[in-house]
Amino acid sequence: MRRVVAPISDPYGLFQRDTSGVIASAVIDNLASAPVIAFVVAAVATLLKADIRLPDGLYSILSTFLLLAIGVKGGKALGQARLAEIWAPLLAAVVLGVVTPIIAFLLLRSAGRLDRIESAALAAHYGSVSAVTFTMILAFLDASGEPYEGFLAGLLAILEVVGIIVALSLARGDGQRWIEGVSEVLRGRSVTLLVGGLVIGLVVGGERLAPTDPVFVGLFTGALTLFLLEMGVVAAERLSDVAKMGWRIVALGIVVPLINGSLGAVAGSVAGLSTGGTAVFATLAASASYIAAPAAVRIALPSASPGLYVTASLGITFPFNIIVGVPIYVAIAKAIT
Amino acid sequence: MRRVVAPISDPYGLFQRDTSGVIASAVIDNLASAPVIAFVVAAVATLLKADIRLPDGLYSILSTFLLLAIGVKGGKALGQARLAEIWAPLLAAVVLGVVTPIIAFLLLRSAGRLDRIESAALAAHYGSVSAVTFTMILAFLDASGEPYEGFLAGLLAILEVVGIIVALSLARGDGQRWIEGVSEVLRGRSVTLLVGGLVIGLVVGGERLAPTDPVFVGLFTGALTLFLLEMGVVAAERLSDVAKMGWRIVALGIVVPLINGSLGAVAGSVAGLSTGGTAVFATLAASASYIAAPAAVRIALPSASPGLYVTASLGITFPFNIIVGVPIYVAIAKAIT
Amino acid sequence: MRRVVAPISDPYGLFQRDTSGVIASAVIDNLASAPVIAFVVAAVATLLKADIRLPDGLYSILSTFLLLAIGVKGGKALGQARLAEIWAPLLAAVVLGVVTPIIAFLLLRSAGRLDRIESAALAAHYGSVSAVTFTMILAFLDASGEPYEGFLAGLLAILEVVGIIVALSLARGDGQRWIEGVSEVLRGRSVTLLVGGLVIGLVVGGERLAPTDPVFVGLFTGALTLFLLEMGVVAAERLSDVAKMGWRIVALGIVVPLINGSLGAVAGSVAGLSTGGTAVFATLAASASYIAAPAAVRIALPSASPGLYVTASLGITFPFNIIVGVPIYVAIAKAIT
Amino acid sequence: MNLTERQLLTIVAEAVLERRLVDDVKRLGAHGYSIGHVTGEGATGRRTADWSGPSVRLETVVTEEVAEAILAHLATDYFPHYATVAWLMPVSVARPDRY
Amino acid sequence: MNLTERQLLTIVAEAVLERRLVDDVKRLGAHGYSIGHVTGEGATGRRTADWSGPSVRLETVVTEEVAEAILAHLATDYFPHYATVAWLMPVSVARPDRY
Amino acid sequence: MNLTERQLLTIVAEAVLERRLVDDVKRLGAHGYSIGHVTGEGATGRRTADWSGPSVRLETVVTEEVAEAILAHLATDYFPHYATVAWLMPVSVARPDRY
Ligand SMILES: Nc1ncnc2c1ncn2[C@@H]1O[C@H](COP(=O)(O)O)[C@@H](O)[C@H]1O
Ligand SMILES: Nc1ncnc2c1ncn2[C@@H]1O[C@H](COP(=O)(O)O)[C@@H](O)[C@H]1O
Ligand SMILES: Nc1ncnc2c1ncn2[C@@H]1O[C@H](COP(=O)(O)O)[C@@H](O)[C@H]1O
Ligand code: NA
Ligand code: NA
Ligand code: NA
Repeated sequence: MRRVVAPISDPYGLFQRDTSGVIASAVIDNLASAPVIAFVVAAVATLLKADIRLPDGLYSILSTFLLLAIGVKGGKALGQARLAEIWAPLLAAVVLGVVTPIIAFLLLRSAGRLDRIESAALAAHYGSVSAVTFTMILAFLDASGEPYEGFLAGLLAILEVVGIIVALSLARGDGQRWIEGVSEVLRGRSVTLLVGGLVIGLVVGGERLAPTDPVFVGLFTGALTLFLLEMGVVAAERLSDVAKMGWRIVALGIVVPLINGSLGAVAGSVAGLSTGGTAVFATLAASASYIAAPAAVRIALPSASPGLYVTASLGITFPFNIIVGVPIYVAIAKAIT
Repeated sequence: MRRVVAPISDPYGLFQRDTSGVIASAVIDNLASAPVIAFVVAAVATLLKADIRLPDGLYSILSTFLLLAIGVKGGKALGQARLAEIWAPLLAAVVLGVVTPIIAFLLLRSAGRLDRIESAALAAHYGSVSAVTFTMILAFLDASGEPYEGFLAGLLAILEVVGIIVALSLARGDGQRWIEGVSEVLRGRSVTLLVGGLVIGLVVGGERLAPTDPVFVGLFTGALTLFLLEMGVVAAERLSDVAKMGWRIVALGIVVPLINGSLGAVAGSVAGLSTGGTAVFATLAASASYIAAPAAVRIALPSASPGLYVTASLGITFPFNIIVGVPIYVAIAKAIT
Repeated sequence: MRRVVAPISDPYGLFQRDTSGVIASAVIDNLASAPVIAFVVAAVATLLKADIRLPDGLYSILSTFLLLAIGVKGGKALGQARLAEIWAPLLAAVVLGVVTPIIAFLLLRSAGRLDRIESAALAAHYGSVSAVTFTMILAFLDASGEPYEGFLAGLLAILEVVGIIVALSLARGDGQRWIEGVSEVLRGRSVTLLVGGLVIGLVVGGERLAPTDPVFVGLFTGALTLFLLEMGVVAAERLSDVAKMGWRIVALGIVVPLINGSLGAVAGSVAGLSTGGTAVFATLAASASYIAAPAAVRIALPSASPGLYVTASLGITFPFNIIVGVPIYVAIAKAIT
Repeated sequence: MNLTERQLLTIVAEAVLERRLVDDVKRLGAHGYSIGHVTGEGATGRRTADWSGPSVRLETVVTEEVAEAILAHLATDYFPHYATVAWLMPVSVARPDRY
Repeated sequence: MNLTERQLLTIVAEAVLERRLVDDVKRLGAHGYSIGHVTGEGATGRRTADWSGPSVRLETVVTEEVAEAILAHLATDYFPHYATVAWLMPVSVARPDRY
Repeated sequence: MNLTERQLLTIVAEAVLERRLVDDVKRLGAHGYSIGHVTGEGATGRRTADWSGPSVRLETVVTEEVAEAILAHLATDYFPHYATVAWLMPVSVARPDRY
């Protein structure tokens, strides 16, 4: 991960000018990356009733590894960042954590015609983030040589948590359950592994971490590819549920990330991030949680239907984001920075 | 994996001349490779009643990984191959898939004195292939600097499937069960992971796959070594069953691969493969399946005895091939190309 | 792993002179290494009731891998060592295997006020060794550029076994159970994997092992870091038991390793090891087993309380050794060689 | 609490049968099932967790008729050829209409 | 051997409930429990081993009163909203004071 | 279908006993058994899946005499020192000669 040393000036408007061409090639590069193709291959195989599932246990090993590795990488970068660069993005992350679930909630209540509980349940997913979608934008930027601020992984945990807490509050549900749901997020593996990795990366530092690089750095993209293979199976299994959902929810599963992503881009650029960093911010805002949020919502809002929120997050928004969304958010970032 | 650019000419007859010496050293190199020694160590430990078994779950993680990695590697090479180079080997693979199970079937019925069902069951194993034996020949060729056609992994899936279908047909059993057995092969993990990997390798291509190389390329031989450790345990546990089998089956467990291997070598050289590629073809023809075939046969021919076919494949042919067979097939390939 | 070619002369007394300064920086380097920080982070998270546990199954995969990798590394080095260098350390290892459990036993009976069975049970742990603690001292020496004899891993298995056998004999218990307990050690995974790895490393040799290096060498420190993350959880869960134990046992959990470690240093230097090798020997003698010994003791001395010996070994001695002990043993080694 | 009697049928079968067993159990009237994995030994020898995978242990709470139907099917289609074991016992459940 | 009757309560519940279920079972009087993991199908569809993890299968040997209490609690707090199934059966144990 | 009664004995024991438990159960007359793994809690505290491994959960369908013999053996050789729990229940099986 390269750290942005000088702000990127683009005096000749290279990015702006032929945006469409750049995007087209970027979309293809993204579409043909190993993780995306693994996702598509697994989804197609599953629809053809072939068994391409990873062995039980590998799924949670991979997700544990990815969360830790993201944290370690972010912690390393955080240790090299100056406080002056961080505070604005940090504030922007908190603001996004508050605003994106509210927007999702309002859209789901009005355009989506869902009741308060279901809307809040779904809003928790769109207010939180997906660590895997986050890694997809990083891989995309790495592949296209676009620099970004490495410390953004340090904000992942904040974005993950705040949105869920806000959305659960919008449900105006049982106070005891709210506490249990929030504690489920804070004590759950997806937050602890990320934060644990951050602390390890921060305290140990890049130099002393070098002997672990073959694992935490070297294995990363391969592990991500395997993980997306399994995600392809999971998403394909949800497809019949997607068909059963109303078209309104399906549409919102694409519209909400586009709106939140645009907001994220604005927030990122106002916070002074580079083009790459702004794209990352946009992607984070657009991404929907499918690990931390479902667990918390299941505990806090038991009457909300997991068939709705998990399907929307995993079956619609996740594939949309990793296949089509990521290049779009990059384009938006390029347009406004 | 090096791709053969020019046909290998051997004007000074280096390979042919002192074949015996070359083979002797190659046998030793093969015998002392990490995967083979791991196999032997585990087998000996198991016979000494020591517990050197890998933890539950690691076995299927390793076999999943190996199948995918073989596929990805083959897909990459396939993407760089010209159609002109491929069609002859492809045809040869189909022919072998038809001929090798028939030969095995006839030998097992006559010399082996088995009934139709048992013969067909066993023939399905010898007609199909073992992906691990395949990787052993590749490692052998890599270590001795002998080039071969990388796209051969692309034929693995064909060889794996055709032989089983042909053998199940020889059983003249229940049509419904035949369908179930064949569908078990086609939809089963060992085929889907291989084919999935092929597609990923083909579509993504070598350059964009580079970030996954530390996993799919770097970890390969180490994973293979761990896998063979477990295989050593499994094979050793079968040894008491081998002792119980008649000597005819034990002998055929060695004779059938030698015959099929020779046929494979002829087919490979007729198809225009290099010496290395011919050795790979011979090894594939000689190898016996112990994942896809047992599953399919169990479903399609329930009355056939797994104690017979699994023991023959895993307890006799597999150790024979990886320890002694591979250098023999290389020698045959050198002799006829 | 560097092999000591020439005995290290330190004519200018560089190591001796400012020992305290060297130790201080070494302590910090050790404290801030990835495995130690992972241990601490996981322990703190667990005390805060956060769930940072690795997925089921990963623990045993990691410990299997570490044992095998240690063995392979040691076998490689053993293959390059001359018999003349080995026999003295080997003899010293046997002597330590006999002496350290007796010392632990006597201290636990007198100062610890434990009965014969409990003392013998605990002595088996202190007489045996911890492979993970062993790897921590190697990592420490590697990081500080201090050479050591690579073949020491070859002695690990001896040290692991002898101490347990001696301690179980001190219990003067049921003969049948003694046999079962000893056979549990000899046939158990922690010994077989280590010895299996040794044989693989020895027979295959460094050159032919090169293709497995990305796994057995490259992944080592990262795997160790993940393993210590889980160990941090386990140790923290034992903390309430530590609080319940008498202060005498807690004190002995620190005093016994310090005494055994000093003895180990003396034995190592008498056996002619380098400074680094002497530190390794000291650490081995100081370390307490928490895999092989508990299993053997549970079988051989069923009336001894696992709440006592596992807690002492895992909850006190292990954290003490990896955090504070390792630099102390290095300092002792530097002082006496 | 008002409890009703149902039958709990437990089936242990070799791994390769998992998909077929699930299909059969559902087809014969079970409204639900749970699957775990076991290793073990029996008339056909020892079964471990490797190459063929651990055995399937399927539990299903069903009515007596459905239990009989599944057992009869096992007797004709599984017992003769496959390593399969099954046992039946009465259990009490709170929501009888579910099974 | 002198055996006493106790109740074996088996509960299958979605993974996210594990911690809460254990707390509840202990609070309502169980002195011990065992947890395994299963995949399966039921009224709420299929449950696999991925993202949310396999379902929890909890067994606890308890007295009849404790079994009733736990079942009653499940009926009010789990059955309405969560994918939960439970069945009860009498078992014989050697050390009745333990349960 | 003609069903016969047998006894299903379930034993939960700490991991290190697996090999010994299997030997004992077979020696005392069981013709088969199935082993799964569980975590749990009981009189000796919590048992998780790490260092010592999850507990063994062994099931064996046996005749009443064999069940008694195994239970008696557990009572003398396991219960006093090891974290072991066992329960027994009658089950119906189709092929009584197998157990
Ligand atoms: N008596 C038994 N009690 C419990 N499980 C058994 C019994 N017999 C067989 N099994 C299980 O069923 C599988 C197949 O049994 P079998 O068909 O007898 O070889 C075994 O591997 C065991 O897991
Ligand atoms: N009749 C049944 N027998 C055994 N297990 C069941 C049954 N019904 C449901 N289950 C288990 O309980 C889980 C939740 O069930 P449900 O709430 O019906 O969706 C399922 O995934 C199964 O593992
Ligand atoms: N009442 C119970 N019901 C179910 N399982 C139990 C019970 N008590 C203990 N266990 C299991 O047996 C193991 C050992 O129990 P204990 O010897 O009581 O510590 C525990 O870890 C649980 O897995
Ligand atoms: Na979001
Ligand atoms: Na073949
Ligand atoms: Na020691």
